[in-house]
Parts: sequence; C-alpha cells; structure tokens
Amino acid sequence: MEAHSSEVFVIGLTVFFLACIIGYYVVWSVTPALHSPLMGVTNAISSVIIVGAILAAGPQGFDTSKIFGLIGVVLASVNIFGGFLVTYRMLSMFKKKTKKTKEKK
Amino acid sequence: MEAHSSEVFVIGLTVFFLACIIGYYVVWSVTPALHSPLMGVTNAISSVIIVGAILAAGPQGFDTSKIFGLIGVVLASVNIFGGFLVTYRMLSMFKKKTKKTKEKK
Amino acid sequence: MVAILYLISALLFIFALRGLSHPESSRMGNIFGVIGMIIAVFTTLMFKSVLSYYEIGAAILVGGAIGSFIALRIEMTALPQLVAAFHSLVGLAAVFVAAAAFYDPVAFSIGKVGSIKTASLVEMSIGTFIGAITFSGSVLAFGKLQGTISGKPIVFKFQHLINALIFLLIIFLIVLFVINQSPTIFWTIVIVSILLGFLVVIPIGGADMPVVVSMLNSYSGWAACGIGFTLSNNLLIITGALVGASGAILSYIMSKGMNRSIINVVLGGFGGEQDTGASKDNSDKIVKQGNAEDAAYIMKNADSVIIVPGYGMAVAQAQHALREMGDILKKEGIEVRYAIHPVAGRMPGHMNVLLAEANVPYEEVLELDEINHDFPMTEVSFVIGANDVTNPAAKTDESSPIFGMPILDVEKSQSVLFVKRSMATGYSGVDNELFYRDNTTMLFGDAKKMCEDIVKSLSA
Amino acid sequence: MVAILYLISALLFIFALRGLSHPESSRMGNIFGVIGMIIAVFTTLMFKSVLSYYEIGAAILVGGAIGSFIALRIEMTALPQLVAAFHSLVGLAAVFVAAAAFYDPVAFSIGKVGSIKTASLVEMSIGTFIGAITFSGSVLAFGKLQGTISGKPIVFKFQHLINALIFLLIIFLIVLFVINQSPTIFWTIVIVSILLGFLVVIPIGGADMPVVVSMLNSYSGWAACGIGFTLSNNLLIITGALVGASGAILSYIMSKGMNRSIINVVLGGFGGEQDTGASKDNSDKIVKQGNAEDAAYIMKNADSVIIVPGYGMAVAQAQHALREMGDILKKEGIEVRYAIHPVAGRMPGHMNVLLAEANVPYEEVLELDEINHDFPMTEVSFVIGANDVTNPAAKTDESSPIFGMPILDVEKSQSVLFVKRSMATGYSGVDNELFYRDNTTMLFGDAKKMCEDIVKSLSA
Ligand SMILES: NC(=O)c1ccc[n+]([C@@H]2O[C@H](COP(=O)([O-])OP(=O)(O)OC[C@H]3O[C@@H](n4cnc5c(N)ncnc54)[C@H](OP(=O)(O)O)[C@@H]3O)[C@@H](O)[C@H]2O)c1
Ligand SMILES: NC(=O)c1ccc[n+]([C@@H]2O[C@H](COP(=O)([O-])OP(=O)(O)OC[C@H]3O[C@@H](n4cnc5c(N)ncnc54)[C@H](OP(=O)(O)O)[C@@H]3O)[C@@H](O)[C@H]2O)c1
Repeated sequence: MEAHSSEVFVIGLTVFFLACIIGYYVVWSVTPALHSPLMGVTNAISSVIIVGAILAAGPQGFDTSKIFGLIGVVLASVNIFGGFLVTYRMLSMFKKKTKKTKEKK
Repeated sequence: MEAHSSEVFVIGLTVFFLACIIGYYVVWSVTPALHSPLMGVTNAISSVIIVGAILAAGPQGFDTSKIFGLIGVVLASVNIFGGFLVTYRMLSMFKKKTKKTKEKK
Repeated sequence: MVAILYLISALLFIFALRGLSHPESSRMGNIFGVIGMIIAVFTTLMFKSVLSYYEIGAAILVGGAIGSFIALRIEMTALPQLVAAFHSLVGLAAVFVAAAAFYDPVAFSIGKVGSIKTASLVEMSIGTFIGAITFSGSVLAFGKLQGTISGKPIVFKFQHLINALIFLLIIFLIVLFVINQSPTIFWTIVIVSILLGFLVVIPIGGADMPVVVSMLNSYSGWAACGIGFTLSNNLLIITGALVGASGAILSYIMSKGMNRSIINVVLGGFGGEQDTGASKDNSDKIVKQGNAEDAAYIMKNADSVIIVPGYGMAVAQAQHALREMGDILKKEGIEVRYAIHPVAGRMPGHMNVLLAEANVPYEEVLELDEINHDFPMTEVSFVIGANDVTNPAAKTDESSPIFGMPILDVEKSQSVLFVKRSMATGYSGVDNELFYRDNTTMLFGDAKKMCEDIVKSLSA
Repeated sequence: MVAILYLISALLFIFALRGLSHPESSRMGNIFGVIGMIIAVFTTLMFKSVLSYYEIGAAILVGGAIGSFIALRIEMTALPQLVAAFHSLVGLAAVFVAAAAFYDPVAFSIGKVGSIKTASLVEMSIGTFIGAITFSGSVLAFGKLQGTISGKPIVFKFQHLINALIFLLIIFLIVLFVINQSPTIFWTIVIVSILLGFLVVIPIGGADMPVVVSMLNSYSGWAACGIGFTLSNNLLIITGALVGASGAILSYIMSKGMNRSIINVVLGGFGGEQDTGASKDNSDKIVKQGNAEDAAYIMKNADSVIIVPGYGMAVAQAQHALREMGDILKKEGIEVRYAIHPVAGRMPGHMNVLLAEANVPYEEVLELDEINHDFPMTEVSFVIGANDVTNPAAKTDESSPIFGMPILDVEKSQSVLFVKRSMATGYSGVDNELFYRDNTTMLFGDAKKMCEDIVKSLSA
C-alpha cells in the first residue's frame, strides 16, 4: 500500500483524531488546581510552530521569507522560554505539607 | 515528504503509540462493574483479524490459502457474533432502580 | 477511501470501549462496536481482489450461527469458560490467517511464494507463535474452568527450564523459517507453540485461569498490532493496541486484587501454593452456628444489611434467591446494599453481571472503595459464598499469602453471617479467623438453598 | 529518523500534560515538555536545507532572553495578562510563518513562488487569518486585563452585523488569494483579520477575557493542526490537537462555572450585562459590621474555619498575609482549609497558584466538590475578596443571571465573615443577599490590610 496524496491526508486524519481523543482524556485528567500551569504549558508547546519558522529561516542569504522566518523564531522563542519558565515557577510553588504528613483523601 | 518504507513504519509506530495511550485511558475509565462486558467486547473486536482472513479467502479458485482464509473467517465470525451478543446480553441485564429513582452518589 | 472507512471503524471501536464507563452508555457503545465491525468487514469485501462473496458469506453465516447459538444459550455463571473458549478461536484464526498469508503472499502484497519480505516473515511467524500459544493456552484454561480437566495445578520437575528450552527452540525455528521459508518449518512452529501453550498453563491453578486468559488476550492484541504493521493497516494496529491495553490492565487489576505481582503472573507457574498457610490448627476453637431462621431473625431486626457475594454464590447460582431475600428485607424498610470486591468470583466484574442478571439495580451494587467505610455503621454483613475477600489476615498476618490484598471490612459491622457449605478454605487456601469471632454466625449449607430457606422464614 | 524524533517529541508533550494530573508529577511533566521542545528544535535544525545556524541561534537567544526575563519578573497576580500577552505572540508567529511560506514555498516543499499548491494556499490563508485574529484579540485582552484599556465592554450598533460582513469579506479575500496568489491580497487578509480580532473582543467585558484567551488558544491549536496537515508533520498535528483540546476544555469549564453556554462564549459579545439584576433596593436592610478584632475573636473560638478566597484576594495580593493568619489559627489547634471555586479569581486555577505561592500546602486547598458538603459542619467561613462564588441567588433566584451556577455553600456554616471594601457587587453585578443574613459579619477594608490586622489581633 503506497502512500498517495489522499493516503497521506488520511494518515494525518488518523493521527489527528487519535490526538484529539488523547487531548480530551489528558486535559480532563489535569487536576483543577493546576489549570493555570496547564495554560502555561500549552502556551509553550503551541510554539512548536517554531519548527516552521526555522525552516523558513534556514536557507542562506537574506530574502524576505528568511527575515519573516527569523522574526517567527524570535516570537516563538519568547513563548517557549517564557511559557516553560513561568510554568516552572508556578509548579515549584506547589508544596506538600512539610511536617506531620497527614494523608487526607 | 514522500512515504518510504521506513516512513510507513514510523507512521505505524505513531498510530500505535497514540492508540496505546488511548487504550490506557479508555480501559481505566471503564467502571469495574462492567469489566466482564469489557472482556466480551475486546474478544469481539480482536476478531477484526477477519479482515486478513477475508483477504486470503478473496481470490477465486480453491487453493490452500483460500481454505485457510475461509476457516479463519468462520472462526473469527464465531467470535464476532458470540462476543457482541454475549456482551449485549450482559449489558441488557444492568438496570436502574425502577421505581423511586433515589440518586445515590 | 478504504483508509477512511477503516479509520471510522477504529474510532467506533474506541467509542465502544468508552461507552463502558457507565451502564447507561454501554448499550450504545456495544452498538458502536457492531457498526464498526460491519464497516470493517464490508470495506474489506469491497477490495478488488476479493471475489468469492458466496464462500465468504457462507463462512460468516456458519460462524455467526455457531457464535450466536453459544452466546444465547450460555449461563451467566459460565462466563469465564466462555471467554476462554472464544479466546482460543481468536488464536486459531490468527494462525490460519498467518498460514494463508504464507501460502498466498500476493493477496496480502507482501511478496511472492518463496520470496516473501523478511519483515513480513518475521511478523508472520511471531503472529503464528502467539496465536498458537493463545489457542492451546485458552483451550486448557477452558478445560480447567469448565471442570473437564482438573483445576489442580500440575507441577513437575524442571518445568520452567523445559519451557525456556522450548521457547529457545521456537526462536531457532523462526530464524530458520525466515531463511528458507519452508512450509514444514512453519507447521513445526505451530505444533511446538501449541505444545508450549499447554505446558505454560498446565502448572497454573484453575482459579487463576482468568488472569491467564486476560494475559493471553493482551498478547493477542499485540499480535494483531504486528499484523497491522505488516499490512500497513491502521485499523488492526489501533484495535490491537486497545485489546492489548485492555488485557494488560485487567490482568494488572486482578493481580493487584489478589496481591500478586504482575511478573509472577507473566512468568506463569503460580496457583501452586494452594495449601500453604492453611495448616494452623483451629479445630479446638469454637464456632457459632446458626440456621436460616436465626439469619432471618437477625436481619429482620437490623436497620442496614450489606450483602457480600463471592465465588460460592456463582457456583450455587444463588443470585435470584439472594435478590428475592434482599427484596423482602427492603420491603421491611431495611437498607440493603451489595459490596463487590475487585476479585470476588472468578473473573473481573463477574458478581456484577450475576446480580444484574437477577435484576438487582446497579445503584445498589457498590465497589470496595465506595462501601468499605460504611461497614462500621452497618448492623449485618451477609457474606455468601465469599471467603478470601473478607479475610482480615490480609491486613494483620504478614506471613499470609494474601497479606496486603485489599479486603472488605465485614468484621467491623455489628454481626457477620457466613453462608458456606463447610469450614473449608477459599481459593487462596488460607484459613479465615473471622469464622471464630464472637459476632460471626456460620450458616452451613448451599448458598441457593440457604437463601431460599431464609426467604421462607422471612415470609412466614 | 526525523519522523521518529518528532514522534518522541510529540509523546513527550503528551506526557507533559499528563504530568499535570498531580502536583507531584507535574514538575517532571514540565521537564518532559522542555525536552520535547529541544528535540523538536534540534531535529529541525538538522534538516539539509537549514544552514544559517548563527542567525537562528541569535534569534532564539534574543527571544529566549526576553521570554525568560518576563517569566522571571512577573507577579503571580498578573498571570492572566501574561498568558494573553504570550498568546498574542503565538498568533503573530503563525502569521510570520505563513508569510514566510508564501514568499519561499520551496523551503516548505509546497510548490514554487506564483504556483503554490491550492491546498497549501487555502491552509496558509486560514492559518494567517486565525493567527492574526489571535494576535489582535489577545493584545486587546491583555490591555483589558492589565487595565491599560478600560475593561468596560464597548458596545455599538450593528456590531455583530459588521463583524459578520468583515468575516464574509475575509472569505472573499481568501478565495481571491488562492486564485491569483497576490502578496497585496495576502497582507490585506492580515490587516482585515487584525481588525476583526479587535472588533470581536472589544464588546467583551474585561473579566471575561480569560475565556476569550482560552478560546483563542484553542483556535490557534487547530490552526497548528492545519499547518501540520500541509507539511505532513505529525508533531504539529498532535501538538495542535492537544492545545486545541486544552483550550476548548478550559473554556468549557469556565463557562460552565459561570453558568454561560459555550455558544454564548463562541459568538462573543458577552460581558455586557454587567448591571442587570443589581437594581434590587437593599438600602434599608441591616448589615452587621465588624472589625479585625471581632474576626479574630470569632475564629479563635471556632473548631474549624474554611477560607474562601476570590478575585479580591488576588487584587489585594493578600495571599501571604492570609496564609500567616491561617498558620496562627492552625497553631491554636483550629482546622483550617481553603475552598476553591472553579471560577474563583480571573483564570482557572488562579487561586491555587496564589495560595501555593504563599506556601499553603496543596492538601489544605480543596475543590468545590471535595469540600462543599463540609460547610454545614464548619463553624466559620472566612470569605475574602470573593462574592459571586458564594451567592445563594445562584440556587434560588431563577431570574438571576448567575442562576444555575454551582456555588460554595458558605451560608450553611455557623457564621460567615466577608472581607471586602464595600457593599459593591462582584464580577457578575448581582447583589449578594448573604451580606444581610444574621450569621454574616462584614469586614470592610482591603483584603491584605484586614488579614494583617487580624494577625495582629490574634497574636496580641
Ligand atoms: N475475580 C477474579 O478476577 C479472580 C481471578 C482469579 C482468582 N480470583 C480469586 O478468587 C478468590 C475470590 O474470593 P471469593 O471470596 O469470591 O471466593 P473464595 O475465597 O474462593 O471463597 C469461596 C467460598 O465459597 C464457598 N462455596 C463454594 N461453593 C459454595 C456453594 N455451592 N454454596 C455456598 N458456599 C459455597 C466455599 O466454601 P465451602 O467450600 O465451605 O462452601 C469457599 O470458601 C480470591 O482469592 C481471588 O484472588 C479471582
Ligand atoms: N476564574 C475564572 O476563570 C474566571 C474567568 C472569567 C470570569 N470569572 C468570573 O469572576 C468571578 C469570580 O468570583 P469571585 O467571587 O472570585 O470574585 P467576584 O465575584 O468578582 O468578587 C470579588 C470581590 O472582591 C472584592 N474586592 C476587590 N478588590 C478587593 C480588595 N483589594 N480587598 C478586598 N476585597 C476586594 C470586591 O468587592 P469590593 O469592591 O466591595 O471590595 C468584589 O465583590 C465569577 O463571577 C466568575 O464568573 C472567572
């Protein structure tokens, strides 16, 4: 079974649907107390679009598309670093009780 | 990006991992009371291997592989009908309280 | 187009399992599963190479008729056997599909006879191997569960060594097969694998069969994934992964509920310690005995009763009589609930199905975590055909084989009634000290008979 | 190889989100996310066509430095603004990537300048459209949250009609663009989309911005999926789906918590009913007032206190003083717990982060379902800067705009203390009849100041 253009699309579709289902389960399993960090992480990972920006910024020379690509890289990097760091800050605040670890359920 | 043999494998791998994650979430979300029907359903759907049996039984004529394919179809069909039906029987037994629907949590 | 239809079918299978998260949505889920299967079959029938509709149709009809007949006639108490039996067929079907692919590789576009792609050969032989093991293992499991074969674990010397050697032999055969593609070797693999399946399951006790069946189920799911890889068929990959995950998780739940490690299960050879720990001499301790009238009297004067059913209830088919008893108590204004231990009975969810069969509404049937804290506030625990799942040794006696297993805290209720035929131990072979407690009354007799008698006393 | 690395990166992102199911595992999750991103970036850098490492490295450094600086300096109370600001950048980055692809389609293997594949053109322009809307919408949201722009909804006539017309115009432009591939039209789409982003968000009240931000987040996820389809890049598809699902679910949770329909949210234009329902005349009712000493006295003599923080606590930055108060009470042997409403504060999980910042152990911080049944058994509810989330009108007054919203049942505790600056209403503009109840004491003042005063009284 060779991968033709429509086949490629269906594969994308398969991955897409599976990822949506995973997204549904994973996000609902996030504890409400961590919904703010969740926003931080999704912000950071949505900047994976940097992959596209790097492709554009890749070729040598200095044409329009390369400049756009570089701007894209800068913007996405702000988000990546900012998003992960702010999430890190938030998460490192969440602490267990220090003494007398009474288990509450 | 054309789909070479190794690309095809990676796509399979992608689908496989995503499906495993989904399996993990979906099965853990099954209520323990319905674990027996779960066995019934997985029994039935694992017989989707019938797809392979049909391919083998497809060609005209009567060579060895066709006979094997037909046997495969018979065996898988027993499971498919049996699995879904017995699950149906189990599930139709699970009933809510008929009168005074007190909601207990 | 084909790929899209297969994708839809795969998604429907996911939703079929998803539906089982609640009894309400489960029926719809089952329908999704059926639709998914119909789509998968018809999509495949539409392949250009598939021409012999009559033969295939006939095969489906024959198989379908047999399957339907069995599914409609089976007693709910025989579910574990049924699953094992169906399961052996999946294994056999996998072997036949692999054989067909070997004899006619063109139909599967994996090469030509005598020059099949190496990857496909490896996959095919592994599929055959797992399929054959699943087949023979499940057949033996069926026999042990049905009682056709003794459930006793059959242990002999060097068992594990022999199995390991056979396993190595199979690997060797697979390598050989991949190299020379000989039909003789193919069938040798099949036969040796069948033998291995028997040998692996034979030392395992009858009551452990559900874990075995579930493990084999999981393996066969992974095997389906493998076939999916060879055929680049995402439907098989996804379904295989679902089945694999389901089998693995159910085995995990069972072994956790029995306080066994999953390694212990994977390696096989368990269920042999049937008699350990049972040797404590209790013959001089006093046991309070009662009869149906006593039980009826005690329960009639209680505010709340929790019924704890176990394997014995299934064996005795006591669920209908039990429900009748519960109904009478409820009419008297007594709160009646059912407490189900994760491994009560002989397969996961077994008790729930039996109680559902007897028309007990599922809201009254509670899981261990949901009800365990209610025992101290309960007057009577009515334990019927259950034993291990109430044994406090699991909490107190570190040397006990069941130590660490979660149990239903029936001993915390004001009084405990035990319905069983004798002082015999349960599945784990461990003596239950609850029998000798002051607040325990033993009701010796068959579970069904006892319920009927209690119903008579209550109605009188 | 590339595909495998991308797959690993996608799986790491999934585990990053999965880690957030518990504070314990969340730090590990974040690390997974970082590793995933590093793999994704380095894999892309290894592409044959990518040569200008210095420029790219410099760009990453510049962006990284800015991002790090902001992330390390930001106050936790300013989180909603921060998310909005970061978010606008994602939108802008998407626009630039689309523009780059348009000017150099070869680098993305989607055709040549002037003859780009139609599918890619459609995708590209939709990406641009969503990106631009996300950009301007988030900028406006940032302004409203930060207070740079008035948070008041700005409403004018035919608003929705104008938006609809602009939307049609954009569709028309996209069609035109796909046909003639003109750069002018591309930039026209960008500008008009930016305008639409502003117009859609401008009528929405400042406090509704988190829902808007979350919705835009979701949209941008789906846009990333789209780009993933064009580039046949599964990493983008999977990540996009995760982000899309996350944004959609968070918006759903918020709108459910506020008792708004999700449609209402998607259509925009909400947050305008700020003044409805507030008109009931309560000026003649009697309000019991108290001061810090009274509060200290009441709490000191209680067995259990539940603290209900809200938006006002965040505004006043009272979390540290509040925790200090809680610590003193705990030392006195009083049980102190925190009850968090799903939409307390101005973004999901906002209160949890603030309390965590103030070193409150997360076991003491409970969600609505976990603690709501404990109020009847609690002596004092200490409501600080919260209002709507305690308003019983949500249960009793069908005409109230918040009717049907789940609330914290503080009114069931023996006495309720309300810390706020005035009798003013909260975000929803609905009067809270609890203020006039016999067992309520109002403590007027700034939340932080009040906590500090109570601490003084308690220590005295
Ligand atoms: N559910 C699963 O998935 C699963 C899987 C594998 C293993 N297991 C194991 O199975 C056990 C289940 O525990 P359990 O408490 O349900 O069962 P159990 O501990 O095996 O006890 C069953 C009891 O029922 C009594 N009984 C048998 N037939 C009876 C009849 N006709 N009338 C009245 N009583 C009868 C037996 O005592 P008498 O002989 O004195 O009557 C026996 O003590 C656990 O040890 C578990 O680990 C469960
Ligand atoms: N969390 C989310 O995701 C989210 C998203 C969008 C909308 N919302 C909405 O936000 C609201 C949240 O409810 P809430 O109870 O937390 O807040 P609220 O109902 O908006 O009430 C906050 C109260 O805090 C008081 N306050 C303000 N500044 C203060 C200060 N410095 N010191 C002391 N008190 C101060 C205000 O009264 P005074 O002016 O009298 O001081 C006000 O009544 C809900 O209506 C929800 O629908 C939440």
